[in-house]
Amino acid sequence: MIWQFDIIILIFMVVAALIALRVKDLLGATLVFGIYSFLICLLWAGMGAVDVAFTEAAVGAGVSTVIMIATVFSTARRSKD
Amino acid sequence: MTEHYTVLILLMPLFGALVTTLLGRERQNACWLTALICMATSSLFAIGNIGRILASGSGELRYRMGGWQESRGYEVGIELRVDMLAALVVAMVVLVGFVNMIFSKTRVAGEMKDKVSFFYTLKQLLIVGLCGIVMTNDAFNLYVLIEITSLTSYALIAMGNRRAALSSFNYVIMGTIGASFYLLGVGYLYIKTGTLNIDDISLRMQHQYGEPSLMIAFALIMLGIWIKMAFFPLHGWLPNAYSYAPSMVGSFMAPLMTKVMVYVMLRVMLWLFEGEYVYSGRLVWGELIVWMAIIAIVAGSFLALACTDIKKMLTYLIVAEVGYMVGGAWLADGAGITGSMYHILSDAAMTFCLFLAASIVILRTGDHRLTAFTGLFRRMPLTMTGFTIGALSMVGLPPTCGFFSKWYLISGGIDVGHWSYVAALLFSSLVNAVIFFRIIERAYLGKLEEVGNESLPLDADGGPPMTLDRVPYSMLLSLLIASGSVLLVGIYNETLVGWLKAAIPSL
Amino acid sequence: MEFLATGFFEEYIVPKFNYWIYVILMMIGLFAMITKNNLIKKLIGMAIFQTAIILFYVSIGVKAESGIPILGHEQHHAIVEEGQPSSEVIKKDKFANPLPHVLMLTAIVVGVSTLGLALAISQRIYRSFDTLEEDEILDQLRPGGHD
Amino acid sequence: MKLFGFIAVFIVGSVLLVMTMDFPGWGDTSSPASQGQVSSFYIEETINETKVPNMVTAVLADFRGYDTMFETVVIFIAGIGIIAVLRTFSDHSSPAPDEPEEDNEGGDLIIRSTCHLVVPLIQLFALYVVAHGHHSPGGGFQGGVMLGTSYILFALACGLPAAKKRMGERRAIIIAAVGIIIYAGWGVACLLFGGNFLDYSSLDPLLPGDAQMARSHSMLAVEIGVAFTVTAIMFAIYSNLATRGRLEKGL
Repeated sequence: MIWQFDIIILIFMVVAALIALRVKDLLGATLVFGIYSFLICLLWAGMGAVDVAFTEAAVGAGVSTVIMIATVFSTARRSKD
Repeated sequence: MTEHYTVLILLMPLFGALVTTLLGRERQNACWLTALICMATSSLFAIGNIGRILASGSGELRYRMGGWQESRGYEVGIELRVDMLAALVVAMVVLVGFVNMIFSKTRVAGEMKDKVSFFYTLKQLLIVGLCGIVMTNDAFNLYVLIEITSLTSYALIAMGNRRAALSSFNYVIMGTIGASFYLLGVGYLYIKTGTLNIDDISLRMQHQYGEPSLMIAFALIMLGIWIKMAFFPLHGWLPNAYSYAPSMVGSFMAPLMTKVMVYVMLRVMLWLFEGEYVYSGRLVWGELIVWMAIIAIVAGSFLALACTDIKKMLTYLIVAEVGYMVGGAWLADGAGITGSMYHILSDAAMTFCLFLAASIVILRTGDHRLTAFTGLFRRMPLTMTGFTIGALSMVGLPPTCGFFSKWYLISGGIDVGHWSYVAALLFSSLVNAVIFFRIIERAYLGKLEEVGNESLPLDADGGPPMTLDRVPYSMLLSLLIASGSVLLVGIYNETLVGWLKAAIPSL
Repeated sequence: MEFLATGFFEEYIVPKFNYWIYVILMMIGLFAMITKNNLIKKLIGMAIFQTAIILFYVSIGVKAESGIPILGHEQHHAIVEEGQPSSEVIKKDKFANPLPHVLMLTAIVVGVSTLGLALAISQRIYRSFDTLEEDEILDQLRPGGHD
Repeated sequence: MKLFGFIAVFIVGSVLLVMTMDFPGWGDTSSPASQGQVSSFYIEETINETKVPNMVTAVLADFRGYDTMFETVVIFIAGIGIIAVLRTFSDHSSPAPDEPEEDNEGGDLIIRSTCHLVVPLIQLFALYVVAHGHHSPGGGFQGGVMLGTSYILFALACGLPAAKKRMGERRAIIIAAVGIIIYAGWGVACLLFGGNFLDYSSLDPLLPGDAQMARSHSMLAVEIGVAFTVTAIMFAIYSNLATRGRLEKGL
């Protein structure tokens, strides 16, 4: 485990989380949330939690993002905050 | 075979839920029958379990999932543990489920339309979750089961009208915060002890009680459970969720969900952490929490007094009752804790009775305001008798169970000299008396002509309210059982309290 | 910059950094759940909140020298075929603790289930209110509104 | 509200931050969680007790199999709940004659051909993930999600009606229920053979190999059950959310 790598991902994650919550376009927010999921999945793979990383890649970055996009398309895309 | 009763209680509704799913949404009666049979067998197993505990010397049953024996001094698998308290609460859960199943029969098709089979599936899975919560001896397994109950109740509540959907969304947010705090607390315990079995954690923690992270773990777990049980400042989600939910759902969840969470709180306080730890810091937080409970009781009573909607009023009374139980549990006194445990059972019985009666009245009259009760004694004598029994128990008159549980709680308060708690209980009884005698007076003496035919309020979706021409026998039967149980739990209070006392670990 | 050379990071930052970030992420999520007005934003906050807790659990299971919690071929062979005792072949500090991983698989599943259900409920809300902004929904529900 | 939220979050956050000082450091091998006998037992004895090299799979499906059963139930509840909340059944109004233009609608030729090419490969890999969970990362859940996403991909590329021909709503619900019946039924089979619930070793007479191999085989069986449920429910969730519960033309 290379800790420099680890710290960079963690900081990116915080940035991604903040962006996902700041963006007013919900589609954009959802996509940034997908990036967040991939980053955290990368982190877990680095920590040796391969099964968790695999699941997060399939579920967090895959299915969650897809169903959120599906909802955004079926409802409103703009958000006030 | 008898040693498998513990797990069979849980498996019957699980398979029932799967079979109702397979039957599909066309065969509604078959779905209902399956659910009823599964709940009945499950109730038999639950009652059998009480008998087995009475017969066993140790007063508790353990069941190891997967047959994994203890190894290296720890449980490596998941273990179920049923003591007298757990057995009684499980029996309460499945019996309420069973009676509510009878109650649902005629109205489900009207309220759920095409989704009857989904309703039965979710309801049975909710019972699975509640039974599992009560019996499990594994801290993480408890989290999974809490989530099962939460998810089913989100879905069941959201099946109602648009207000129900909105309150269900708030419930999702609050419920997730609560469950996640619980999960986080369990993580803190795991990082300190390296195990998840409740008994093992408690054993390993004893020599590190002073550590701050254990205190945080305790605080997080308590916070999570309080959100789930709607303890006063955190109660925001409950009144809307339960009063706007479909009546089949509200009458079922209101008696069970908060009570089971109170049971979990007792479990965490007395078995996971031990009384010695929880009450030793009394001056710091024990006192504070009793005061919070007092505020909860008073605030719940006042909010109920201000309501004009019958179901809203009942949900605020639940908030006050939660205050009773939390206060009793934190008094650090044997009588208070026993009273708290006994109040779980009696509150479930009387809330169930009141909610059933209120649902029947609302279905019959199509009006959910208190004025709907005007002159009802002549139109619906049986229903109003059931309602009166529940109301008397809420006020605390003998021989109903509400009197005895209040008696134990008050004597607990007197034992430790916590007079303000005693005063709060008496005050709340007084308010309940005002509330319910107002309704009963209106129902007994009021003349129907006084309200006349003023227009009924529209329901929240803007449509005309649904009314029934007469009350179906299945509903009356379930109300009869519910009000009978209010009396039975009251009359056999000494037996029940004797059993419960044996289950309490020494403080 | 000489403190970098003396292992300042390894000593003070690295051991706790994961835990700090988990708290920060969790608070970001919690703040969004409490204060955001848009229901979808609340749900994104909820997902972040849950992943933060999962991050915490996975961090518990890490050991400094550990690899993945799966036996290699040689070890498997040595134990199953040659019958060597497992406690000699397996150096337990070389394997990450599998228990938190298992727990978090479950937690991820619970998280996605909650998210899916919550999205369904928010679509249901959108169907009746035609908006996902909380203040607008509450406006419609006010007695003066067209309820 | 914002201010109140900020204060609450700030207090909780700072308490939690301070408390991290009490933790054993990250990667510390001597922490109770890492040194604990439970974790050592899993690491050292899994291979003896179950003959499965992947400890996570073994702990998931056997030692804590009861948890995993409920995890599957959670997924099932999510699927059923979404249908119960969102679905609008309108089959009385429109009889919906069989649309002849099955694969013609939805997107252009390149996307559809690529999809027809890729979907079988995804499904093959998903089956490998389900079956190979004993030796490598993966298992019923991950494989099931991948199978489910292959259907989602198909629905995205060729339109939902075409995907519904492969995995209709009724069929999805039945598959999901069957998955849990496989899991819980396997546990009940253990009861009938005299063991506790989910005690796979009691199925020894039924399965080839010794009691440990019986555990290993049973794990595969329950993973298949999990995969059934997850596949069906993932697709059901997507198809309901993408069409606002109408299950007509989706995204």
